[in-house]
Amino acid sequence: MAPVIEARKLGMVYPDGTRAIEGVSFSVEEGESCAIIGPSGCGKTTLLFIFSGLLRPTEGIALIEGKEVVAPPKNAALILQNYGLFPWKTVIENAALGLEIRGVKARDARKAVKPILRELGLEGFENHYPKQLSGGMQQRVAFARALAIKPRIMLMDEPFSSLDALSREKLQNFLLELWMKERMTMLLVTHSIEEAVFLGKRIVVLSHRPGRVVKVIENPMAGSVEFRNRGEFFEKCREVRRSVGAT
Amino acid sequence: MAPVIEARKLGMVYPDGTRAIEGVSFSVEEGESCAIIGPSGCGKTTLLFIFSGLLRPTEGIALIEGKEVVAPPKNAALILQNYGLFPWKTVIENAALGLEIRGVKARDARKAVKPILRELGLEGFENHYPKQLSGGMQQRVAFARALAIKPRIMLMDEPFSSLDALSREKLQNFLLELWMKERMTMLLVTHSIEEAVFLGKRIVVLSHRPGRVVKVIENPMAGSVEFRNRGEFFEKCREVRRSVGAT
Amino acid sequence: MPGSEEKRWGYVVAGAVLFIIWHVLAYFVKSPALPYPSTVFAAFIAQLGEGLAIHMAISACRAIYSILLALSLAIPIGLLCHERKIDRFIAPFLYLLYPIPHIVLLPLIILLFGIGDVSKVILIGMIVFFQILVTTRDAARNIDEYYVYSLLSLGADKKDIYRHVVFPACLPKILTALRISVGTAIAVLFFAESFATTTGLGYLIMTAWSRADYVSLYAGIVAMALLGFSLYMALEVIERRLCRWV
Amino acid sequence: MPGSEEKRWGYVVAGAVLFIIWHVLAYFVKSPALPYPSTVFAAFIAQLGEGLAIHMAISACRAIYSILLALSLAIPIGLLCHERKIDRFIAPFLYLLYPIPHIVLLPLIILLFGIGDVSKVILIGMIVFFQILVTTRDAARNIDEYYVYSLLSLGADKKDIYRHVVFPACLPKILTALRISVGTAIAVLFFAESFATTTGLGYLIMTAWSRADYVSLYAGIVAMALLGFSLYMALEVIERRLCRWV
Amino acid sequence: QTEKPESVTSEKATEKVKIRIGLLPIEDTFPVTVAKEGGLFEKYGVEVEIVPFQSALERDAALQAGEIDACIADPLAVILLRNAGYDVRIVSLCLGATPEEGVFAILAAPNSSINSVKDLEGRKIAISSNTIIEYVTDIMLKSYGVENVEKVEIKQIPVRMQTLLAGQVDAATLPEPLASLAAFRGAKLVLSDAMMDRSISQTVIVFRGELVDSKPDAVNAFLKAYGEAAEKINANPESYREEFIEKARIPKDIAENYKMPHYPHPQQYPKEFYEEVHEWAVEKGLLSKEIPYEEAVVWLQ
Ligand SMILES: Nc1ncnc2c1ncn2[C@@H]1O[C@H](COP(=O)(O)OP(=O)(O)OP(=O)(O)O)[C@@H](O)[C@H]1O
Ligand SMILES: Nc1ncnc2c1ncn2[C@@H]1O[C@H](COP(=O)(O)OP(=O)(O)OP(=O)(O)O)[C@@H](O)[C@H]1O
Ligand SMILES: [Mg+2]
Ligand SMILES: [Mg+2]
Repeated sequence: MAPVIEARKLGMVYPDGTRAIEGVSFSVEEGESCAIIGPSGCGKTTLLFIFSGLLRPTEGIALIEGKEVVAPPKNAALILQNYGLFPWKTVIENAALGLEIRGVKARDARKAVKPILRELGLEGFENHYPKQLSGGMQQRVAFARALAIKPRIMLMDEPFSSLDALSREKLQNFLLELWMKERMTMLLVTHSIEEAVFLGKRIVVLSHRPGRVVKVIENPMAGSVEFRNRGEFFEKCREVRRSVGAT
Repeated sequence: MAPVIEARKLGMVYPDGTRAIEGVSFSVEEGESCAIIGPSGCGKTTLLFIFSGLLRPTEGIALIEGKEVVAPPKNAALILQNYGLFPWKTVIENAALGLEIRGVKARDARKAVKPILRELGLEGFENHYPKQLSGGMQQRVAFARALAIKPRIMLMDEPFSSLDALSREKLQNFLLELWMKERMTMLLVTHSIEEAVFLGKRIVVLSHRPGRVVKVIENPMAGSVEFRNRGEFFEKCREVRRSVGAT
Repeated sequence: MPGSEEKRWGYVVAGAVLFIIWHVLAYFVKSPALPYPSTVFAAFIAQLGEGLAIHMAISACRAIYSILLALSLAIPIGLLCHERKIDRFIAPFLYLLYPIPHIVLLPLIILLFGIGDVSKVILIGMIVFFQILVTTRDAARNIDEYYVYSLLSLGADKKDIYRHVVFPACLPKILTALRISVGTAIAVLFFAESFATTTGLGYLIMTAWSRADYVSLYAGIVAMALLGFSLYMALEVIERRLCRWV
Repeated sequence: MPGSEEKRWGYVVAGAVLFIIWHVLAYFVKSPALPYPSTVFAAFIAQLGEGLAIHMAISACRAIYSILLALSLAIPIGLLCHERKIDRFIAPFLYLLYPIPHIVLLPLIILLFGIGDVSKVILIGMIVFFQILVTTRDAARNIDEYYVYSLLSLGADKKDIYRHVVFPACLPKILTALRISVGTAIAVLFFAESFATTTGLGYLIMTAWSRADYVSLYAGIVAMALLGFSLYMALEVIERRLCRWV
Repeated sequence: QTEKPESVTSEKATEKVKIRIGLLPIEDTFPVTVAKEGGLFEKYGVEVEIVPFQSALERDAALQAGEIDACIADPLAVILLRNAGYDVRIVSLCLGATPEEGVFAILAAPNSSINSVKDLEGRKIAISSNTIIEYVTDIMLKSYGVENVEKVEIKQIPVRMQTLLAGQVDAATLPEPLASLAAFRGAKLVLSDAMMDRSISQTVIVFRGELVDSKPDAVNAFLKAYGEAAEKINANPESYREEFIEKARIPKDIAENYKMPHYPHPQQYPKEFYEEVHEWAVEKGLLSKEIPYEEAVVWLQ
C-alpha cells in the first residue's frame, strides 16, 4: 500500500534566500503516526506548511495519498504552532469554524463542538475571546477546532508546547486514544523528545537549518498509554536524545 | 536575613471578576532560585506580573527586598511568556532596549549586547525583525534582552517553552551557570517538571484556578549541571509529579 | 462609550469648557462675525421649532445615504486589495484619482446626474468613498498571513477568507474610517446643499452666511456639530457590538 | 512602491485606462463641461511653461506646511490618548468639534489671523488636524497592553513608553491617516486659495470655473492630481523607511 | 406639485412647456418669485419651476448641463459662457436700465484714511477677478482717473465683506445688500455705480438658445408675466416689502431702511451696454474669440 504521507527530496528556499529545508524524504503509512523532531528554526513548520498545501516546495514533491499536494487536503486538519485562532471569534466560533467551512450550518456546528470543548476542559469559556484566555487554553481551542472536522490526517505543529505538564500528558493520552480509535494518520512536529517517543511510531530527526533528515528511528512500541511507564520508553528517549544531540 | 522575594497571602481578582490566585504565600532568599509550577490558567503569569510591579494584587502584599512592590523593581528583569518583543525593533534593538532605558547610549548598548547575542546563537540575525524569526529564536532574543541589564533578580515566565529540546537544555545549563556565577535571585514559572527540578532550589506547586499553594518542595540538590544525570533528579521529578497530579 | 455615567460627565465638562472659551474669545474679538455662545444657543433653540429640526433630519438622511453608498462600494473594493494581484491593479487608480479635489467635479456630476438629491448624495458619497477605500485597503493589505494560512488549512475557499479573516480583521479600521467619514460627509453637505435645494443645514448656513447673519450661521454650525456628534455616538454603539474582541 | 518595474507599469496601465474612459465619456457626453483628455493634456503641457509649474509649487508648499502643522499637534495629542485618563478628557472635545464643517469657520480665521498665507495654512491645517487626530487616537487606544507591560518591566518611564511603544505602534496608522490627509489638504486648497491670492492651483481652478473655461479647469485638476500623486509617492518612500517591520 | 387651474388665455402648446429657472437669492430675481406666487406664469400659459442656487458657479454648471433653462445673471457671465461654447442668450434687461438701479459699491475699511475715490490710488482693494465685480471696479475707477490699485482676490462675497470690516484690505467692491450692510457696520461708502452718470452694470434674463429657438412663445410668455410682476411691485412696493426682505436675503440690521429697487419693464438689452462689457473682457484677455452682440442678445417682442 502506498504511504499516506510522503516527502520526496523536499527542499524549500524562501524568496529572501533563506534555505529552510533540504532534501527531506520520509513517509508515513495509513493509520500510522510520525513525529518530527529537530532544533529551533530547522524548518519543521515549513515542512508542515508544505504538507498542508499552504506553501509549495521549491524542490521535490510532497504527496498525500499518492497525489501531489497542491491545495489544503480536505481530509487533513492542521494545528498551528501559535494556535492560529482568530481573535475576533469566540472560543465556540473558533472551534466550529472548520465545520462551518465544510458547509455545516453555524448552529449545528456549534452544537457539534460542545462535547469536544467539554472534553478539553473549555466548558464555560464558549463565549470568551482568545485574548481572554491563557496560552494553554488557546492551544486547546485550536485542538478542538481540528478535532471537530473528524480528520483522517492530522498535521500538528508543536500542539502541546504551551500546555502545562499535567494537561499535556492528559492531552497526549487523549490524542493517543483518539488515534487508536480512529486510526487517522498523524504527522506531529515537536521539540519534546518524550512526546516524540510517546506519540510517534516513526521519529524523523532533522538537523540544524537547513533541515535535513539525520535519522529515521522506528518506534513500534508507541501506541499505548502504558508505554510511558515502561523501561523501553526511557531507552527510546535516550536513543532519540543521542541522535538529536548529534545534529 | 529577609527574603529577597516574598509573597504574603497574595490574591488577585481581575476587574471582570475572574479570580486568578488566592492566598499565595512563599519566599525566596537572596541568591536562591525558586520554580513555580502549576496547571494552565492557574495564575502563574499573574503572579509574576505582580512581582514585576505591573499589576497590583487585590489582596495581600508582594515584597521585593523587604519593600512592597509598587513599581517595576530596577534590579529585576522579566522575561515574558510570549517573548514581549517589539515587532518594530530589530533583534539587536530589542536586545539593547533594557540598557538604553537605563540610560546607556544606543551605540554602546548595542555593542554591549553583541556578545550576549552570539552566546545565544543569534549572530547574523541582529538586523532581522522578530516576525522574521522562528518562535524559539524570538524567545532567545527576549532572554538576551533580560541578561543585558545584568539583573540581580530574574523573573521568568516559561522562558524556554518554545525552545527545542536541545537548545532548551543548553539554555538551562547556560542559565544555571550564569546563576552560579552571579548568584542573582531567580523566580521561574514553568510547566515542565524537569525544568522546575533542574533549576529551582525551591519548587512551589500551584493548584488549578484560582491558584493556591498546594505544596512547597525543597530541592537543595539543584544548582549543578550534573544533577540532571543523577538518580536523585528522577526521584525529585517523581515527587513533584505526584504533587502536580494531586492538584 | 455613552451610557457610562463618567463618560457623560466628560461631555458635559467639555461642552462647558468650549462654551467658556468661545465666550471669552467673543468678548475679546468683539465682532459680529463671532457672536456670544449664549446668543447662538438661544437662537438655536428658538429655530429648532421653526424648522431647524427638519433641516437637520434632511441633512442627516443625505449624509447617511451618502455614507452607505460609499461603504457599499469602498468596502468590497478595499477588501479585495488583500490580494496582491488585485491590489496591484487597483492601487494605481486610487493613487491617481484620490488626490483630486472631488468637489471640483461638481459640474460633471450635475451634467451626468442632474441637480436633484442623487447628485448631492453622489457628490458626498464620492468624497467619502475615497477616504473609506484608502483605509480599508491599508487594513486589508496588512493582515497577518498567519490567519489566512490558518483558515486555508481548514479547507477554506476565497469567499471564506473574506468572510472569516479579511472582513473581521479590517472591521476596526473601517470603523475608524467611518468616523472620519462622518465629519467629512457633514462638511461636504455644506457644498452639496448649496444648489437646487432650500432644505438642509448646508443651505441654512450658506444663506445665513450670504446675508452675514452670523447668529444663524453659528446656530447652523451648532446643529451640524450636534448631528455629527449623534452619528458618532451611533458609530460607537455599532463598534461596541461588532468589535467586542478588540 | 515606486521603483519596482512592475509597479511603474501599473501606473502606466491605470493612466491609459483612465484616459480611455475619460475619452469615451467625453465622446458621449459631448459637452464643453467635459473636454477630451487630449485637449486637456495639451493645455496642461502648454500651461506648465506659462506658470502652472509655479502655481503647483506654491500649492505644494501650502499643503505641506499645513500637514506639518497638523501633524505637529495631532500626533502628540493623539498619542496621549493612549492613557485612559487623558483620553477621557480629550475625547469629548474631539467628538464635539470634529463634525463641524471647519470651512465655515473661515470668517473667524480671517478675523483672527488675517488674509495672508497663515490663514490658508491654518484653514487647511485645522481640517487635516482632526483627520490625523482621530486616526492616531484610535491607534493609540488599541495598543496591546502586553507591549506596555514588557517595556515597563524594563524599568521604563512614561517617556520611554511613548518613544518605544506608543509611537512606533501607531506609526503605520498615522501614515494611513497622512495619506488621507494629502487628499484632503489638496481638496481644501481649492477653498483656501480662493481668497486673497492670485497664486496656487486652487485659484487657477476657481478662476477657470468662474469663466467656464473647462479646459483650464481640467488642466488644473490634472495638476492637482499630479501634485497629490507626488506627495503620495513621497509618503510611500517614507513608509518603507520607517515601517520596514510591517 | 402646484395645482394647475384651467388657464383662460391659452390652450396652446406652450402650456406644456416647463421652464426651470435658476435663481440666486438676490434682489434682481424678486419679480420672478412674485410672478410665480401670484400665478402670473399660469395666466400667460407657461409653467415655471424655480430652482434655488447659492452661488453663480453652481447655477452656471446647471445651466450648462441643461438642468435649468434660464437664469438671471450678469452680461459678463453670458459672454463667458458663449465663449466657452454654450448657446445662452440674453432675452431681456433685468436691472440696470438707469444708474439708480445699480447694485455695486466700493467701500473703504472703517477708520481708514480713504475719504474719496482719489484716495484709493495705490491701495489694496478686494475684488473677485474676471467677474462683473472686477469689471465694475475697473470702469468706476477709470472714470475717476484712478490708475493704480492693488487688487486682492477674494471670491466669496461674505468673506470679502468680513475682510473689509476687519481692516485687512483698504477697500472692497461689494454687491447689494452686503454693501449696505458693510456701510451699516462702519465701512465708508466711497463710490457706488448709482453715483455714476450712466448705467455701468446690469443684470439680464438669460435663456438657453435652444429654448429661444424652439419655444419663443414660452419665452415671451415668461417675459410678459415677469413684466406684470415688476409693474405690480413698482406700483406698490411697500406691500411686497416683507417678502422682498425675505427672498432677497436682506440682513436684519438694515432691512428697515433698505430701499427696494425699481424694476424696469422687460426690454431689449442695449447694444452700448453690451459693447462696454465685451470690450473689457477682450482687453482682459478673457475671450478666445469675439462674441457679437447679435448672437448673444435677442429681443422677441
Ligand atoms: N516567510 C519566510 N521568509 C523567509 N524566511 C523564513 C520565512 N519563514 C520562516 N523562515 C526561516 O526559515 C527557517 C525555518 O523556519 P520554521 O518556522 O520552519 O522553523 P521551525 O523549525 O518551525 O522553528 P521553531 O521550532 O522555532 O518553530 C527559519 O530560519 C526562519 O527564519
Ligand atoms: N486581564 C485579564 N482579565 C480577566 N481575566 C484574566 C486576565 N488575564 C488573565 N485572566 C484569567 O486569569 C487566569 C490566570 O491567568 P494567567 O495568565 O495568570 O494564567 P497562567 O497560569 O499564566 O496560564 P498559562 O500556563 O496558560 O500561561 C486565567 O483564567 C485567565 O483567563
Ligand atoms: Mg515552527
Ligand atoms: Mg502564563
